Amino acid sequence: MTSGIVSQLFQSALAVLAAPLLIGWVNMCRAWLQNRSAPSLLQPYRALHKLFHKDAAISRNTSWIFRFNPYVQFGCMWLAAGIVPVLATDLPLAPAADVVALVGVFAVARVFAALAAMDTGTAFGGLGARREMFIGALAEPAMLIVFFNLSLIAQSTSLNTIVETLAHGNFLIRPSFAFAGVAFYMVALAENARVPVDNPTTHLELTMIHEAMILEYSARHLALIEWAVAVKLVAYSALGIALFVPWGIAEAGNTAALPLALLALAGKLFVGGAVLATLETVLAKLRLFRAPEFVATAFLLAMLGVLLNLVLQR
Amino acid sequence: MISAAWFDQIISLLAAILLLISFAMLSQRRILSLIELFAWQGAVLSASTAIVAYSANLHHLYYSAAITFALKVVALPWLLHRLIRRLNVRWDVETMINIPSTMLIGLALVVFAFNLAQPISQLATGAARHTIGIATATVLLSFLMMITRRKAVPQVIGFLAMENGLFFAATSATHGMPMVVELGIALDVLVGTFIFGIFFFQIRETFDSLDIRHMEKLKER
Amino acid sequence: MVEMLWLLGIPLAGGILQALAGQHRYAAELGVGLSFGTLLAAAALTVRVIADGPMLVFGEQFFIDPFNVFLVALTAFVAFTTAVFSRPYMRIEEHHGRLSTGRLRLYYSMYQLFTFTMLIGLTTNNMGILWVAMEAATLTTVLLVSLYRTPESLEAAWKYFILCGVGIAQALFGTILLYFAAERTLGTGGNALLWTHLDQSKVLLEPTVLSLAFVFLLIGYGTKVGLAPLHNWLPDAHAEGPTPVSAVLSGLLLNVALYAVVRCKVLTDGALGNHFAGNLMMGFGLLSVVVGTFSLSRQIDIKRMFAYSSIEHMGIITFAFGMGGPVASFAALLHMTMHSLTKSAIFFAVGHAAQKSGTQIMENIRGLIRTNPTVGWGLALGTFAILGMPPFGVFTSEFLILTTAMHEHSWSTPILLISLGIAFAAIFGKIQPIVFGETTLPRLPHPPAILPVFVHLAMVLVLGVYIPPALAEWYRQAARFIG
Amino acid sequence: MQFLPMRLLPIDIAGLAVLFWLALGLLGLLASARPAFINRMLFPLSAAGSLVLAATGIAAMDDAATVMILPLGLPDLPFHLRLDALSGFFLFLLGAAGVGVSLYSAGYFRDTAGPTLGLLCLEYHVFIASMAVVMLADDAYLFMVAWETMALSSYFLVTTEHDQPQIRHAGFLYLLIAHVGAVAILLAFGVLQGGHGDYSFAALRAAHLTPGWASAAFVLALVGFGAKAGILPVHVWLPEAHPAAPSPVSALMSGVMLKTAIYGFVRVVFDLVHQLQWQWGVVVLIVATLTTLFGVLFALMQHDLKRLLAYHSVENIGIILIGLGLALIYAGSNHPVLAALAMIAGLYHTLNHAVFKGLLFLGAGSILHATGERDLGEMGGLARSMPYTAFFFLVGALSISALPPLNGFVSEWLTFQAALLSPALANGILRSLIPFAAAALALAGALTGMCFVKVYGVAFLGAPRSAHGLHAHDAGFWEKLGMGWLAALCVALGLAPVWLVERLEYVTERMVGARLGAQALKGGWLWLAPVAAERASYSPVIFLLVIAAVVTLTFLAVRRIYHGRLRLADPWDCGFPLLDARMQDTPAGFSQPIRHIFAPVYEMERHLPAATDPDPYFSLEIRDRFWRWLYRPVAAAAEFSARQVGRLQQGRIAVYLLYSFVTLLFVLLFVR
Repeated sequence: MTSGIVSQLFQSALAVLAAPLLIGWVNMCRAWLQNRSAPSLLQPYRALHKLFHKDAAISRNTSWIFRFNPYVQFGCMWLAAGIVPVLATDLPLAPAADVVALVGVFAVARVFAALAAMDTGTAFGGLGARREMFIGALAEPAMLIVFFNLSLIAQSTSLNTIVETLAHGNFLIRPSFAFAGVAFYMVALAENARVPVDNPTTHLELTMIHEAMILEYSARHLALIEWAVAVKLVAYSALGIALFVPWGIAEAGNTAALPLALLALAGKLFVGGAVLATLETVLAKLRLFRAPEFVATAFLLAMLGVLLNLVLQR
Repeated sequence: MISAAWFDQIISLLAAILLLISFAMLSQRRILSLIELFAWQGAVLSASTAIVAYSANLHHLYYSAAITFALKVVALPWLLHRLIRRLNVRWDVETMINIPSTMLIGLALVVFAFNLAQPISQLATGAARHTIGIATATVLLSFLMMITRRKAVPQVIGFLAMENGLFFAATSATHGMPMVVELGIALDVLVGTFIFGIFFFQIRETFDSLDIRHMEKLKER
Repeated sequence: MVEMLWLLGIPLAGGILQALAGQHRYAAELGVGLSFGTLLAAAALTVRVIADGPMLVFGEQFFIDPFNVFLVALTAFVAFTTAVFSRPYMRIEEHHGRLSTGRLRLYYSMYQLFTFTMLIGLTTNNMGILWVAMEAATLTTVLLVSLYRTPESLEAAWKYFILCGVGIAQALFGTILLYFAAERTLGTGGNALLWTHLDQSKVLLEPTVLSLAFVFLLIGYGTKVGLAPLHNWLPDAHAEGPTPVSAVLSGLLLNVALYAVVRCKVLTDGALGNHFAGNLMMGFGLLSVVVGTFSLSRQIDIKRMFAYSSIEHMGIITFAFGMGGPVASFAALLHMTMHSLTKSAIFFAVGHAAQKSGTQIMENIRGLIRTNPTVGWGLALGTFAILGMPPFGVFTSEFLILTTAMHEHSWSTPILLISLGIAFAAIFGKIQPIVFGETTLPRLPHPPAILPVFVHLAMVLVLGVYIPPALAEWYRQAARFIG
Repeated sequence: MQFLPMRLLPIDIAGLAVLFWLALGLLGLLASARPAFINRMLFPLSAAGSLVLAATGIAAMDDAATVMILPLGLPDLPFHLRLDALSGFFLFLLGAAGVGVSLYSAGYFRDTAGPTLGLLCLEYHVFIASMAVVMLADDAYLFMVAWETMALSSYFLVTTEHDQPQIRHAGFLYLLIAHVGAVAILLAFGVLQGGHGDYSFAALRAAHLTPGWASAAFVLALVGFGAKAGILPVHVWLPEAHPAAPSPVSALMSGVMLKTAIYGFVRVVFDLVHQLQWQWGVVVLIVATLTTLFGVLFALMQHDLKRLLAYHSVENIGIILIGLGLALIYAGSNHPVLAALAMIAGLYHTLNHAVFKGLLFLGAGSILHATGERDLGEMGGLARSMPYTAFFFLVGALSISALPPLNGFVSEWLTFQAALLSPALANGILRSLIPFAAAALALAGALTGMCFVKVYGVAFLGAPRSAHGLHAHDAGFWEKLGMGWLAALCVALGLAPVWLVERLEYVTERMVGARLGAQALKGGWLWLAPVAAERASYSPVIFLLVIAAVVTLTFLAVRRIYHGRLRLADPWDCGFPLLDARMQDTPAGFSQPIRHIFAPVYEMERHLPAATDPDPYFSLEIRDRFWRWLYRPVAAAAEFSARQVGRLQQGRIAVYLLYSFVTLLFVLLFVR
């Protein structure tokens, strides 16, 4: 139990503090791939620090939701990062929220983000909210179905149990697994506002989604949101790692395995960030109305995975 | 003493005459002739009732015969005559279906009626064996006549003729209904005819004619 | 005995009295008084029958049993409330110049005689007299239907007269055949047509003859019940006659005719020992339901529409009697009561509504609940009641009939389901804008007698949730005896 | 039962509450001249009655069933009343929602004229009383009487403003479908009764049916109760009737009345028919899935707030039925424990929907009252002028969007858990059918979130789109109290699911013969683990605490380390200077992507302005395809038949005589 609390606290703190590092790493890789000279790995920290220092300016139209939203974003992402077992599978917080609740956490964040965007009363805010919600509305079920697939394999929706089963059980690679993996990756791209669905580095009004929602934010609010975005990326990456490449994760009660697990995680994130940067460089952003097709494909793949799973089960 | 069989013969004959009159009425275009035929029908009915009364020695049938005579041979024809004279509707009536076709249908009806009455006839004794079928046929023929006529008066005559057929069935098959019932029926027929009479006047007053084609306003559109 | 004398004597004497004094200013009040007297006599008779059981009076010529005494009570009651309703109604008609004093005299007189003929028909033990009474009822109502002497009312009355006359003639033929069969077991003479005697020896009656007789009787009396396809006179007569007459036609006359059919069915069932009569009645009943309901939606005249509704309900009752069995017969009797009370209440309300707006065309009657809330609510609640909405009693009987049908003749339920749905849509869709919505209509010269509407509806409502044990027992006895 | 004096049985208290309501209704009618009395006295008293009923209902769930027989009804069938766990649960639902709605009504109708209010008070109380009787009835007759009384009273409530033709039309459609449904239910009882004229539920339960007849009863019950609940394709009355009614009535109709249909379905299918077949579950599941998706997709397209909420009711009924369909499948395949879970999920959602949909309709009512608008396109920025309403509405919106830790999430979570147990089934087709339902549910949940972002964002956030919004006032004291009660329930039901699930087990014990598995709910009130802790668990309290702690921590940390300086300014909007309220997203605009993606679902009529148009205007009308697919053909067929039948009556007496003649001959032939 104590080991659980230790790994819980450690993991949560780590995910939040190290999140900008991952963003920095992805940006770095991207710059390299695009033949630019890369910013420092710590650049995101500097940006956040700068933003926190500024005085906040807020639109007169807004209500409390607008101001509350950054904290919700940050809190939700923190919680999400806290319940995904990446270092150890005996997180005491994990039973409080299973995979379905995890999706719920992301949904809460999304709904508040969209509401805050509409709260500004500007054309762009509404535009961003609309796009975010419709992409999300398609991505969320796809995500759930991916989880269902894994739940059917592990006979549980508890993240601890799923990861435990996948990492340590006598687990055979199944065809459904591949479908789920691809679907998950696609959904993760969409949910994290990455290319090909969105581009975190653009402010072109015809295409932007996430950025349109946070146009009115400044200073510490913007900083929290940016940070939350980073934590979200970490959470998703951790989730992907835990579900699809869980090898090396610490078993329940095995505190000694934590350093090794940490090392494994760092390595996987290192590779994952590089892959993400490569993909973002290679792929072009889709037209807005191609994006649903992209997410729908993910949905169908996930569904196919579930069906394969059920059909091949006996 | 004349034998029972002989009476049966006479009643069968009268029945045949009744049927003949029915056919005649079916084919008759003139209203006045229709009334005459109706009176004749009444007379035949009255006679057959009297014969049944005599042969079966049933006293109440004599009253019945008398009432029939008074009502159907004297009163109603007289009333009808008066009516059409007052209303001036002596002209010929066009039937819906032409006369030969009507006769053919009538023939089919007679066959049908005889078939229908067969199981009953087998139960009956004496003249009733033949008369029930004929009475049924008379009723159906009168019905047919009512359907084919376009004027109010012939329709009413058809109605009364139907009543005659029923009476004939009652007397010949069952030796008459109980007296109370007969009296009641007679009263109804009388009152009914009076009301018909009142109606003729009102219809004529309202529609300027007794042609029932004027009375086709009430329908679903 | 004494009660019978009063029951039949009051309306007969009343008819003559009104014929002589009907033009008097207080003729309407006199009519109400006479009907009230009849009601009292009926009540006394009812009490007597409940206490002493079935009885024969006047040398077996009259026979009172649970089945008909309940109809006698109902008839006397509705006749009384209708008299109450018609008092101001006919005054207003006179005020509007639609009727002269002479016509009113005819109306008041014929109204009493009509009551008389119905009561005779209900109480007589003699199948022949039953026929005579039915014919006489036709004759009196023909005069009532044609009371306005408009072309339409004449046409309606003429059709009514001819069609019902012909129909009734078929019934006479049926009666003759019945007599023919009875004569063979009961011997010649008056007794062979007495229902009590027939009932006792019904198993001995010749089945072939009886089945033929029943066909003629069903078609004959069925014309008067308004069974499709013999129903064509009914909407015309209801729509064109004065509203009180529509109320008693729908509420009472149809019942009495159906009563005659049921009496014949009991004999036929006894003689044949099979379900022949029931099947025929079910067939005619269903056909009437279908024809009635599908005709509803195209109506523009409000009274005509409710006339079709009467066809529908008579169909339901006939169907239920046809099914037979204690539950279905019970339900049919209940439905008879409920339909009488509800439909006459509706006609009362419709009468006032039509009088108020000067038309029977539904499109021109609007917003009753605003201009005259009592009439509006009366019509709305009455409509819901007749459509089978609980807690009104029509629902009770429909509940029993439908569940029994589902259980015993499930093939018929889709037809009933569709028909009830169509009927609901048609009537409700037309009545809703009449009751609700905006309008500007003048006030009436005489205050409307809306009390009968609510008295009837209150009774229907109470019977929907509570049937007093005495009444239930009474229905049950009647149902047992109908079989 | 210590809190009740005189040792009354629960059923007695429930009966007294019903009588109390009826008395209040009559009192209201009599007190028409004194509207203040009705508002300030009768409606709060009614709320007290609801509270008592809710307490009785929940207390009765774990007791043995209590019965009462009234000397009313049919001669051989006195009214039977019975309060068992299922009735208790639904009475709790009625009472819980009723408290909020009645409190709200105390304020909402303050401007209504006396006579209208008196009548409304009567209809209102007859309505809730009849719903209570529906839940208590223990014989088919009383059930039907209460059922139709409920329909009739709610019809009169819907048509309160009957001078508007569209409201009359709504009322007509509503009552027509309700009545046809009622006849179907009645026929279902007809199937169940053994022909002895005994209609008590005990007798119906004892009837032995062949599988065919049992299926007939099931189909009739599904159609009949579905018509009331609003399943596809008999949902069309819902989006018409709910907007037409006064808002508290909409709240009751959507929140509670639709649930009586769920109650009836469970009662008839699980309890009375009870020879469950898994095929029925498949039917229910398919219908429910389609209903869910249909409801949410059409809800997204609405701009009339109450219509939108009505379509969401369709969706939520679908979700409830997904749970019940799963329960049927599991029960029919001999997995009673799984069936218990599925049924608990369905019933939990039933209660949740009653609470949050009631709350949302009340919120819509407050907006309507304040602005006179139901059209979202005319709202905006209401959060500033009506902060309380905005807050309560947000709670409702988050609940219906199935967001943790509120109540909507709990029931969807349970439904997912039930669906994920499908591998237990032997039938491969079934196994693979259920995930589709789960996927549809997931999609519907996400789309609901989108829809309520639209509603909340457009109505309460941003800048006012019309002058109405500027002069809006917040809801009054009673309204706030009513909405506050329901909002509190949303939170409470979200946070303490175990409390209710444990009670729902009494229901499933009776209905499907099993409780949750032995390993379930081992963790105490804090942990909701419907199968076993390893399988799945969820703790909303911890969830909430952690989020709250994290948010507070962040807030404090930011304030402490940096600062809290804030400056109000005009919106930046990429530097566009001429920003006005009309540039905000419209309701139609917000849902445009969905319309684009799901275009085949909708029947659209669009008017696009041309370049040369002097008065360019874009208009869009979205219609329900079922009107064209089902209702218009049915109406046309009825009209056609009516015309054919009408030809019978064509005025010629000779023809009438001919009918008579031919009938006679025909029947005579038939005799021969």
